Order: sequence, then structure tokens, then C-alpha cells
Amino acid sequence: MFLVKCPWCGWRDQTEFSYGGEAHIARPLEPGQISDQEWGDYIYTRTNTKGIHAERWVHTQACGRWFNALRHTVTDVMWDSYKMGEDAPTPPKDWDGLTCCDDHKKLAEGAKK
Amino acid sequence: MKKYSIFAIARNARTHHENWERAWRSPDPKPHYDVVIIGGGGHGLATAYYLAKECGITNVAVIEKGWLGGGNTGRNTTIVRSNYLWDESAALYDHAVRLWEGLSDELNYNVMFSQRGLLHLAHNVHDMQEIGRRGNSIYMNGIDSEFLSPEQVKEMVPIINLNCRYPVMGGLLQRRGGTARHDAVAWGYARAADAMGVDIIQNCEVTGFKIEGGVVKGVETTRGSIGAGKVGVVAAGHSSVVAEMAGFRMPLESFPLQAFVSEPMKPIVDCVIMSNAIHAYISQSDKGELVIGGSGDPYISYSQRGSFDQIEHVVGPVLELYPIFSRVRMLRQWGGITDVTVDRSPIMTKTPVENMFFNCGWGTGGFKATPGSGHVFAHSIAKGEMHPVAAPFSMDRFHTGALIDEAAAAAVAH
Amino acid sequence: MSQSYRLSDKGRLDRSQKLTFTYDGQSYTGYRGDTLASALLANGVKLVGRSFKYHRPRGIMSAGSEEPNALVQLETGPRTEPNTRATVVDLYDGLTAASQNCWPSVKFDVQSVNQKIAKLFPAGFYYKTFMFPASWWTPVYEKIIRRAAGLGKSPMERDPDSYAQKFAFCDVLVVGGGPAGIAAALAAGRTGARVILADEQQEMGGALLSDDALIDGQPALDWVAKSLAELARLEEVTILPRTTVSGYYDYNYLTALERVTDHLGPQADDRIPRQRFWKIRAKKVVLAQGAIERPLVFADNDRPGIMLAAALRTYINRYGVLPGRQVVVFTNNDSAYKTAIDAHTAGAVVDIVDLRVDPTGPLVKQAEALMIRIHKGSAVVATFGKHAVTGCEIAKISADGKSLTSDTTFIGCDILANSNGWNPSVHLWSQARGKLTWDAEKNCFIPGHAGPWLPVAAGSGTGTYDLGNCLSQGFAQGAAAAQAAGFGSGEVPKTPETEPLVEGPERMVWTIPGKKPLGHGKAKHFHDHQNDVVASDIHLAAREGYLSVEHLKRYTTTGMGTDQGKTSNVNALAIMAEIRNAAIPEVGTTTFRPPYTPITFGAVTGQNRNHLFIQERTSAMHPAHVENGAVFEDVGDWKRPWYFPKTSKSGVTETMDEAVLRECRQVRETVGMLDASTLGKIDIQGKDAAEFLNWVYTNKWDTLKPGRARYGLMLNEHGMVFDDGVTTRLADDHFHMTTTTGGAARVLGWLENWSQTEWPQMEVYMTSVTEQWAVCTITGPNARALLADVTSMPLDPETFPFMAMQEGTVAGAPARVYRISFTGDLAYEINVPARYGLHVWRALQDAGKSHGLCLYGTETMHVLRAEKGFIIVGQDTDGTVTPMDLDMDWIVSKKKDDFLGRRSFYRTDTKREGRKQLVGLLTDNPNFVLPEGAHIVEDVKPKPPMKTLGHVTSSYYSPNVGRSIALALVADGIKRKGDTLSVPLMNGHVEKVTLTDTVFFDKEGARSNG
Amino acid sequence: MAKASSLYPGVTIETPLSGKDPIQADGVTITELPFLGKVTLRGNAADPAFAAAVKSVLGADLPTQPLSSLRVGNIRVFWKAFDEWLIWTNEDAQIQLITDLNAALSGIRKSVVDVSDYYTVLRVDGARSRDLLAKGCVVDLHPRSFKPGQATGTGFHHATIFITLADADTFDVMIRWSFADYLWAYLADGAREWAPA
Repeated sequence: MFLVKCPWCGWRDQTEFSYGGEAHIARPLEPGQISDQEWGDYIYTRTNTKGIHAERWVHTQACGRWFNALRHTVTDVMWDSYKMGEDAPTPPKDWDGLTCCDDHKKLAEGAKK
Repeated sequence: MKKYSIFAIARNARTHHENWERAWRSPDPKPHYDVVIIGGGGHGLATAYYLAKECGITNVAVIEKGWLGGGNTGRNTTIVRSNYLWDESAALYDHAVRLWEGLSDELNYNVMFSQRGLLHLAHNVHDMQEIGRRGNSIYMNGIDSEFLSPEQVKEMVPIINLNCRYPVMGGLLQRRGGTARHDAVAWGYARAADAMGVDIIQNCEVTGFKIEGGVVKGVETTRGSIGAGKVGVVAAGHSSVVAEMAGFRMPLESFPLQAFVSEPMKPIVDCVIMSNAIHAYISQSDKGELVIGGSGDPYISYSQRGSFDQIEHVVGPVLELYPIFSRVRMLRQWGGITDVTVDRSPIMTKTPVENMFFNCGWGTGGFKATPGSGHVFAHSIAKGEMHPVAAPFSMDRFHTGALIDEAAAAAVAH
Repeated sequence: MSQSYRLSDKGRLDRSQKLTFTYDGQSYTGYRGDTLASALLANGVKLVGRSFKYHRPRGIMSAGSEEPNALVQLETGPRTEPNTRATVVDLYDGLTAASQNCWPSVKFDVQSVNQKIAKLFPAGFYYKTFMFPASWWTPVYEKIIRRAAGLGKSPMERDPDSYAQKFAFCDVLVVGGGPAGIAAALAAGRTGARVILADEQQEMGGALLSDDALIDGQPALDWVAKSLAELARLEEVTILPRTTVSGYYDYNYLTALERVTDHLGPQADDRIPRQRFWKIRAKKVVLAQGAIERPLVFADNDRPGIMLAAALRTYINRYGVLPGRQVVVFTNNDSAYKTAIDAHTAGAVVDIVDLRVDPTGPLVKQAEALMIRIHKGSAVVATFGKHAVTGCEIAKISADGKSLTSDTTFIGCDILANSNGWNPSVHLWSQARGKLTWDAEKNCFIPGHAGPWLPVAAGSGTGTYDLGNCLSQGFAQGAAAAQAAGFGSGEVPKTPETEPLVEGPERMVWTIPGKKPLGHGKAKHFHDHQNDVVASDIHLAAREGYLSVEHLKRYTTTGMGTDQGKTSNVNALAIMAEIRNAAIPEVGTTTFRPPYTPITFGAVTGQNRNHLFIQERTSAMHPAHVENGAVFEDVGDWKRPWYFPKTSKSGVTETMDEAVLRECRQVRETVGMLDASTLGKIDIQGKDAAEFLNWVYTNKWDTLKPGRARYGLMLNEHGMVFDDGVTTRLADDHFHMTTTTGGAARVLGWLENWSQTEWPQMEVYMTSVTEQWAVCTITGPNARALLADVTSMPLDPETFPFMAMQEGTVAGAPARVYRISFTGDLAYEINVPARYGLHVWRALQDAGKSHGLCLYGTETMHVLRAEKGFIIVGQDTDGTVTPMDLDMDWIVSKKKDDFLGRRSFYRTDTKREGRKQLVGLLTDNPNFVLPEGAHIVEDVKPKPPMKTLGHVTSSYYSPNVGRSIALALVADGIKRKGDTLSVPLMNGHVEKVTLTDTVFFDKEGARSNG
Repeated sequence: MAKASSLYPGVTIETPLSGKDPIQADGVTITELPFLGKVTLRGNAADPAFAAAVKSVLGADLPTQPLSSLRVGNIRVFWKAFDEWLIWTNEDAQIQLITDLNAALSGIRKSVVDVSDYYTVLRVDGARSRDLLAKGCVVDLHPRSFKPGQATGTGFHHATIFITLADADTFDVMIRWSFADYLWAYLADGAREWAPA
């Protein structure tokens, strides 16, 4: 049971949330104008990333709001979450999926001291 | 290949079992194969076996990034059945069951296929309608299928608590269903394929493909490039990753699925019992362990583990149906990566890359199909055209909409 | 014979509490503080079980949870527990236990013949045989195998005990209550951090409980007591003895099993949960689980009386038991000398057999000073004794450890203690995705690169065996963990004075040579005692190519027992490494999987059983339904009245069919009332609400006038129907949506998903109001008259037409009344805030008496709607059905360019001819009711396979139509109305059916106005 | 419990826990707070018009900090989401409140919904309240991390609850009508270990 970071309620138990699949898949604006293949890809085809995955979650049992998050699908560690419409955060190039954004902040502060 | 038998064991006992030969070689990759199979699980090894056995193609390599049968083959709950709703599925899975029935003999390796019966429980009116439809559909496909009354269920499973939170209203029984020894399937196919000249190459990970003018020419691996006339990808949970190397995407998502076993006990559960309304299924292995599984975690993951609350959501129902197991202990839990399609049916297909074939999307139901999947996939690769049983499962169904929706009937509003 | 092996002057027992217990029918005594194992040994009982495969006699090998052998069937009846490790059962008065996996008795076990033919059971033998004849596998061979396997017996009765779960949170979780763990808890606890200290033993202290070490010149156990007292005073510290941390999951989520009353036995207070399952979310975790001793792998090393050296020492010092008179200590290291010395001091005749040619170190000197015989450069090469060890043969062994270099000498002994060094307990470290490193000096795996949640390890779990170092590691890690969690300055408490540990090097001989080559002769070198896996099995696996550690494990079953290989895994790896002549880390290690030790299903489930398994949701009118004798149907988690059987004066109660027939007739003759409260209800507000509905329904909503209602179909993006319901416009910017009972949550989620993520600019808010409104549906010719009795609202069809809504009071309570109908008859759905639901229902029931009111349930509702051809989503549809398939084009707006699912209509398969479509079916025999799910065929064959055209989705006997009716999905059905087809049933009966329209009753719809 | 409606003569009103006696155990008591008025308010807090209109009715600014709440007289206002608030009032007081909010907010993006009977509220009180709630609550209720006035939705096994710390050891737990019986039974069962012998 990993933790999920709700942009409003903070890090909370995964069981409070529902998973919403891959993020940033916009509904075609004019479905009438696209091919069966393009429409099929929109409904069914997914990147299914092994590594850093942009995905949607909703805090079902608390605030009920949808948001996006980056999670490493090899370790299930969530890097950070971001509100709908916001740009995805950028983890460090060398992120191995073993630490989350807040750990990094702490380390950075530690370094300052 | 020296024959296995009780006599062979007796003979070898005299020489202290020091003269058994290797079950399979571990060769270095050759520069080129007629067919390279990516994925050394049950499906991949079965494909190689039938290519060699029935299609006369023996210049075949199976490359596996880890150890044989280390993926879902070695992580499932070993259930075999063919009581599927749609005609296409029934044809495919029953083809597999028929092969299972002769498999130990065919491979001269005891895969312990045990047709101890598989029982689906119905707990409410909707369940009854669902098994009513599926039972009839299976029957019309010429597959064995019986409806049981609650009393008959109790007779078959005396320890069951019929009057649980969702009282048992009936059951659908497939007597030809059951279990098999999962590792043995991989090992048996490996040994038999190896004996016909198939190279089984473990610890060899695919890193890319050589594709020229849309045609696959070879495979890049951690053990060098390997030329290939044709490539069959049977990479289960990692299919999307392999597809990405070949430059296309699949209608797949990889979800964790967990299972666990109890401590071994004397025989107490004789058949396989599944329950739709309360997601849990249970059987007892020959070693005496209760083998228990349920539904998977809801998020994609390659971590080969899931969340503990999923385990709780299976243990609860098990105790509701079998309260006597309250003091029995969970011995070991594990997780696998299941490659799931939206219609819960597999994908056996040609791909945008010529001579490259994919066999994936088996989700939580792959083990039972192992021989059938390998058999029709081998013929498809050999012929360059999908085998009639495999054809309906090709990828273009996600564009035409001709899904084979095994998920539909079971889980819908009421 | 009463506790004749008990030492008078040793042990941490409460000798004032004498406890009586029964083992294999014989009564014995022990003391509070004993385990079942120590009490058995005190009474001279060595033979406690039979092994899994060969049914060899087995005894007690360890003094802890790693025990592979001493598995007993604890208690009988509803509280019986199979495979219980005698070494972890705290003795209580009246305890009953029995040996398992043997028949008729542990002393004479029929299946021990397996030993005679053991040669025929090498690893994986079952893969190579039992194949002829194939048909014999399940009925014959497998049956025998299943009977032979399986160890203990399952309980056969319901568990009388209760269990609990606890969600706990802490800053620092310390796993293990030995010196390092206690030190860590002290260092962390003093900072004010929230600390949990858990240990699987009945008391804290770990190895110190079996030891005579000094701390600051005082007995170490004084320091333990002092420290525990201090911890107990710290408000934020929780001390959990008898608590095994079983799993280490993501984000420092750990599970632990607390055995709350097990040590009190069945007599415990039944209000107290027997076991509590902790689910702990920790900020930092300190792993101080200690180390487990490795056995030596030598010939016939499994006889009762052969045990681990440290275990013997524990029995002597902690439990005051010297289980033998003549002790042989066989070792490759110094630590076992402590055992020899303590056994000697306790009065045993002791021989030390040391693999090392020239052992040095103070312990060796000390033993020599005590005149204990030490056989250097020697090994035990054979053991003797039927039901317990009676002696062994030793011999010098060669420098490479592969052969004997002297004749053998016999030594009589009744205890053979052995030690092959130690394995730090790295299980949880590994579960937390930490890497393991092979320490070539200490010959063991130690924690390597930590997993993502950065636990820290301390004490002998890191391969540190010096007490002082364990303490200072504990203090340091505890302080650091607290600081990382935001407490304290990281200042490390001063480590008290202890005597430094000086030990000579070990000598590793992973397989001790026997008198014959490995695998020859009868002798067996066990490394996995529980699963009967021997060194020669590993050689066989290697020979056959099962080289990867996972293949080795699965082929030989090594490490797959209830002990999960705690004593066997490293020995197996090392032997495989020797064979492959590779370094041990190259062979690898198998993944450690939870749980660390087995956990009861009952504890995992906690309170979530019986009436708390899954909630029973009921409506506000439920008490009335119970009074009215309703039989309930499970719909999702809801309990809905299914039908209301009547009982005649003579006491005869209607069957379901009788009740449903009566209800169906009476509703259409007079009036009936249904509890429709469970339908999903969603309040939708905002100026874009109508546009939003245009997107999620197939029809148009902006044209709907306030106060009016409309039926809608909801599709997913595949174009398939997934829910339906009536939605009412309360005001320009305000709608009240209803959904199916089962679909309520799904639909709300679906709407929220689209409005929040795809169309945030739309001004619309959704709020679930399902339970806010209790709904009494009255329908039938007398519905208007009945309602008129309890309301002053205008009810004439002109002011209150079909598909309209008005607000007012009903039976004195505020209500919204919707004139919508799921029966085709005049109907009112009376919605009142739930608090008034029961009052209004009863008022209507009373008023109804003069109108011939009949209560009806879901079954009658289904029949009545089927008479009118109204669909039930999920019964007449299955997620593969479009509105056109339902012959409901009329509800698909042609004016809208787009709505959810529309594009999918134009896919080749979705628009093709010959799709399955909903039609009515009439059977040739009007009284024959088709089974739902039956299939329809063009032409009947003598037997399957037959090509089917579709299946029956709904089927009932309709008293109002006066015959059976059915709905079905049939290929090209709409075009084929009028055709006659066949329905072959599994019982052989074939029923001819005619395809018809889906409306069977009141085709012209005259009745909806009453 | 069942009683006569104060608004509608002759009408009796019920809660999902009607007829249940409070649960008394050593260190913890469980009682129902029946018939509280409950209102769900939705809107854009960042819109000054919305904020002002709401303030004009409540007499205070809406809480905008996640998990926070405030009291104005007999009214308790809880942050539920960035655009959603939950308001508790005395019995029947929600009716006037809803009228006032709708009036003040007319023409402004909003939603005002009476959910008084969608939920009921349990009060879990006493030194052992945290121990009892810890049997199912996945949120850390330790005084250090969950302070008086804080409130959040979360899970309790199969139920979704909304929980707030009224003060010291007093928790108010809001639960859907159809789950109230389940939660009540769960807490009652959980309190058994402290029940009088």
C-alpha cells in the first residue's frame, strides 16, 4: 500500500484513492473527422510505461478531486502530483524511482545546513 | 532425450542418480535462427516446441531475460478451465484443455494435470443469470458444463458455508477443469523442445530489434545480435516494453496480480472453487497448501508486488465461504505482472512490423491456455497467417470494435 | 517421570506456577515461562514428529521461530491448529498437543517405509513418473501423493475466537527486542518520538535471555529490565512482546501479528481478541532482528536430539533444561563453545568436535581449562539411534574438507548440538527491496544497499556479534532514525561497558563428508529438514540443469516449507555454489517473501467477518419491510425486498412464484407499492448542466422544460450502454438524475471524471443524494386515488401529466412526487427526505387498505417492466449492446454532433448487419418459461456443438399477458421478427420460439394515465 | 432515534440508528448526533463575489485551508475540497440556511444541496476514542497530527467516513445513512474488549 500525494490533502494512504489510468489523453475534438484506427487508439491503446508514468488519480474518499501524478512503475514510488491543467513536474534526470520529491527537498535543505 | 519412467528411476537409483542427463542444454546463441521466440515462459516454450514438432522448424531460439518460467508461468494459481462465454474464447481455451489432457504423455514429463473439477459459485440473481448464460453457451460449444444446486455444491464442497453474506444460490461446474504443476509445464516443454534442437537461451535480455524496410531481420540482446527470419514475442507483462522497441504501442496495460498459499494440510479442498460476487478462488495443491487468489491491484506496475489490502480483500471472502480456515496460516504471498486488454481477451496478432508476431494480453488467465496458445501461435508464425482459432484475437479488433468481451457479462450494473 | 531433565538452579521460569499439559495423550508438567518445546525436553520427550517426505523421526532442532521439525497439532476441536512450532508456543495450563503427519503413532509410523525405498524418491521424482497409464494420474497416483503430503489437519469447526486489526502510526519502528533493538528504542524514545518496539518472543531481551553477559559489570538482564522500565515510562513508546513483524511493504508500511491471548490458552477472556494484526505506517524503521544459527550438513543430521548449539544453550540457561546427559557439540566456530561450557557446567559429559585443525580464541582456552574433550580437525560422519540419537562417529577430515583422513571413533551421546555459523535475519531488509551483500569473512549475507524506504539495521542482524557493538549500533541507529523523523539532535547515548567478544575464524565445510560418497548408501545429509531435501538432491538438480536458484528451489522444494528455509537456504546456496564452483552471490538468493513467519487468516481478517464482512445497506423503510415479512434480494450491497409472501390463516406461506403471480396481478388490477429508494440519485446544478447532460446522454436535454422528466441512456466511449435512468429538470440550472441501483457510484464517478478532467470550463456541480431521498413508488389503476388520500397536490392529468414532477406534502411530510412509470401503469414516485421515509411508507400502507394496495418487490418489478419491454441494464444488456441493438434509435439524437460514445457507432463492427439485437420471444407452449441464459439456434443438431444466434436475457410467466414472455438478444433479431427458431436446453428439451416485438402488454400505452 | 417532527405535525422522523442505545465501554462512548442539518456547498472560493455572498450569510469567511474548519455560533463549516464545503447546523436550521445561500448566491456559480439525511453523525468520545477508531481508520489521529477542528474524509474498512476532532478526545464521524448501521456495529464490536464484564 503505497502513499499517494493529493495536491490538496497531502500524502495519504493509496486505499483512499482511485486510479484513473494514463494521463494527458485528450478526447479528440472532432471524432467524426478521425479514422477508426485513431479512435481505437484513443480508447484502447496505452503507453503502459515501465518507468516514469504520468497517470491520473482521484481522492475518492476525501476531497474527491482528480489530479495527475508521476509514479515510477518499477518501484511504485510517486515522485509528485500536479493539478489538472498544470505542467508535469520534472524529476532529476537520474531519478531511479527510489525517492519522492519531498525526500529530495529534505536532502536539499539538509545540504544547506 | 532419455525417457522418464519409474523404470528409469529404478535404474538410476542403482547408480545413485549420478547418470541423469541435463533436461536441456544451455547453448550460446547462434548468429541466425529461422524463428526467434522472445520470452521463455510456458507460452514461448510451447510455441517453440510446436514449431519444431509440428511445423518442421527446428532452427529456433527461445530467449529469456531471466530464468525459464520465471514470469507468470511460475507465479500463477495453476488453474485450467475452458468455460468461457464467447465462442471464440471457448474454441481457444478448449483447444488448450484438449492438449492438456495428453500433455504429460506428449512431453514425457509429468505436468500433473489434475481434472479435479472447477466450480463457479453464484451468489445472487445476477450471478445466476450470468452462469445460466455462460453454462448454456459452453454447452452449445460442445464443452462440458453442469449446473449445481446449493445442495449439490455442499455435497461437492462439504466445508462451504452456503449461507454466507451472499448466500450460494447455485454453481456452474466444469469437471474437465482443474489444476496443473506450473513449473513442470515450462520445464517439460523446454526439455522436449531442446531435444528437437531448439536453443533455449536464459539470462539473455532483448535490447532492440534490427528492422529493415518494415521487416524484422534480427534481435539485439545482452548476448549480442541474433539474426531472425521471424520473431514471435511472448513477453506477457513486458509486451508493451518490447513493442516500444519495435516502434509501436499495444492496447495493453500491466497490472499487479497477487496470490498466496497457506501452510500445507491434509486434503480438505478437492476441486477448484471460484466466486464472482466475492472475488476469491481457492484450490489445494498436491503438497497440501491452499492456493488462493483474487482480483488484481487497480494501477499499472512492473514491481511484481501489489498492495497488502488486496490480500485482505481476498482473505475476507475466503473466511466467509470457509470459516473453518480462520486458524489456518498464510505461508507465502507473491505478485506477478499481468498484461491486460480492455476486453480481457488475449492478443495473437501480426504487427506493423513484417514477420514479427505478438502473443500477449492473457491477463490473469494465461496459464490455462499455455498449450493451445503455443500451438496456434506456432502454426501462425510458420504459415505467416494467423491460425483460424487465433484469428479473432488479432489486434485490429480494437479498431473495428469486434471485441471479445469476457469482462462484459460478468461485471455490469444491475 | 516428571521433568527429570529440569535444572534446579537455572532458567527464567516462574516455578511457583506449575502447569499441566498433554502431549500425544500423555500428561506432563512444566512451568510458566516454558515453551511447549522446553517443557517437552524437560520431560525427556525428544521425538515429536515425522518428516514430510520420508516420514523420518524428528525432534526439536531450534528454540525459536526458525524451527523446521517440531511441528505439532495444537489443541483439538474448534481451536485446533496444524503445523504449530512447539518452540514458539508459550506453555499454558491444560495445553493439549499431538504429533502430526504420522499414523498410527509417531513412534510407529506406517509410512516410514518410505525410508526403505527412499532411493526411488530423489528430488523431482514425480515429474519423471506416474505418467502411465495417463488416466491413473488423478484417481490413483495423485490421491496417494495428496494423502501422504500435507503435514497437519485443518480445523473442521468455526473458530470461536475473535481477532482485531489496528492501524498504527509511528516515527520509529524498532523490529526486534534484543540488545540492539532495546538500545535503538531507548535512543529514539528519549527524543519524544513515537516509537514502537516489537519482538516475537514472550519477553524482550533476545539473545541476552540465554546468555550470562555483563553490562556495566552487572548482569545484562538487569540492564534489560532497567531499560524496559524506562521505555514503559515514556508516553509515546509502545512495547509489543509476542509480536512478529511479518511484512515490510511500500512506504514503510509494515504488518505485525500480536499474539494477545495465545499464551493464556482457550480460557482467555472472550472479550479480548485472540490476536491483533497491526498495520503500521512508520516514518523510519530500525531492523534489529538478530541472527539465526546455521546447522551443519552431515550424515543423518536429523535424528531427534540433534539440535542447534545456541538452541541447546537457550534450553539450559533460559528454560533450565538440560535435555541430555552426554552432549556432543559439533562446530565450525567459537560461539558453540559457549554451549559446550554451559552444558558442562550444568553437569553434562561434553565432547567438542571442531572442524578447525587449530581453533584459537579465549572460549577454546576456557573449554580446555575445564578439561572438556576437544576433537580438532574432526567431523561427525555418522549418527545412530532410532527414535533419538544415541551416538555418533567422528573422524579427521582432509584439508579440502572432502574426505576422511582417519578411522572413525564412536562417541555415545543423547544430544548432538551443532553450529555452522550464523545467518543475520535479513528477511525484512530484503522484503523492503534492500540488496544483500555476501560477507566473505563472516560467511553470511548482510544488509547491502537499502531499499527506497531506507530502513537501517543494527545488531547481529548486520553480522555484528559483539555485545558492545550491538548496543552502540542500536543507540546510533535509534538516534539517527528519530532525528530523520524530526526528533532529537541525533545525539547518541553513551554505550555502557561490556566485555569485547574475541573469536577465531570459522571453517566452512558446506557438506560434511560421510563414510560413503554423497548419495551412496543409506545416510542422508539434510539441509532442508522439513521438506526432506538432502545435499545429493542439490547435486541432482545441478546435474539436470536446474541451476538458477529459483529452479533449484522449485525443483527440489528446498526452502519451501513452513519455515521458509530459515535454516536451510544459505546451506543450499553454498552447496550449489560449490558444485558450480561459483561464488555464493553469483548463485544468488531467492526473494524473501512475506510473511516472515506464517500469519493466521483470522488475524488478517480481523473484525471483517460474519456481520461485519460486508455491510448490508438498507433503506429508511427497511423496518417496515421486515414487519411485512419481505424476503430480501442482494442487489450489490443492498438488501431489497424481493417479494412479500403471504401466510394463510392455516399457516401456509406462499412460494416465491405464488407471491409474485399475486403481486403482478394485483398491481395492474388495483395498486402496488415498491421501495425504490436504492436507485442512485445525483443532484446536478450549474448553468451548463443541460449542455453537460447533452454530452453524457444520447438524447437532447436543453429542450427539456423545468418540472419535466426524461429517460436517458448513458454510453461509454465504446458506444455501449452502461446505465440508464430518468432525469428531471427542477430548474433551468438544476437537474435530479436517477441511475440504476448498482450503477450509482460508477455513474457519479463517470460524471465527475468528465467534468473535472475534460470539461473543467463547464459550470456544473454533481452531488450524490441517493440516501437523502426515500422513495415510495405507487403504481396501478388506483394509484391516483390512493395518493389523493394523503396529499392535497393537484393530481389530474392536465396539471400533473406523465413525466412531470411537483413538490408538496405527502402524509404531512415534504415531498417531491415524480409521475414516471417503470410498469407502464399510472405511477407516482414519492420522494421524501429519508427521515420521513418510514412514516410516509406506513401512511401509504394504511391509506392503501381501502384501495386494495399490495406491497411488491424487485421480482414483480422485473416481470411488470418485461411485460412492457422495458430493459434492465446489466440483464438485457451486457456491455456489448448499443442503443440501436436495443431498437432504441429514437433515443439517439440526430441533432447532436457529438456525445460520449457516438463515434464508436461508426466502426465497422458496430455498424455491421447481423448484430445481436433485443427482441421478444414467445414460446410455442404458452406455459413454458424459458430458463434465462438459454441459447437460440436456427437448426437443432442431435447434440452440441450448435451455432447459436443469441441468448434469453429475461424470462418470466406473466399473469397479465396470460402466458410466458421473454426478451432475448438475437443476431439480426429486429429484421427477423415473426421467424420461428429453437431453444435447445441442456436437459435435452427443445422449445420452439417466435421472435416478436418487445412489448407484450398494453401495446398502445393506454394505461399510463390510469 | 424516532421522534416527532418539530416542523410537520403528526409526522415522526427517524435516523438510520433509531432505537440504538449509546455504547458505553471503559474509556469510550459511542452516541448518535441525530438530525443535524447538513449542507453541501460548492463554488469558486477565488471568486470575490462568491466569497462575499457566502460571508454575508455565514458571517465568516469560508475555510480555504485543506482539512480545516470553523465554527460560527451553532454552525460548523468544514473544508471538503478546494471548491466544496460541508456545513453542519442544528436540526432543521439547514432549511433557512439553504434558502439564504441560494438567495445570496443567485447568478453566481454554485451548488447548494441538502444532505441532512444522506448522512448521520456518530460521536466517539473518551480516552480510548483513538484506540477504537484505529481499528479501521487509515488516518493518523494522534494529537500531534490531527488537531481539534481538523476534519477529513477517509476510509473505515468498507465505509467512507468524514471525521473531525471536536475537541480533546471527542471525534464526530459522519457516515452515509445506508452505512451507519455497519459503522455502528463495527465500533460496538471493536469496543467489546473494554466492555464491562
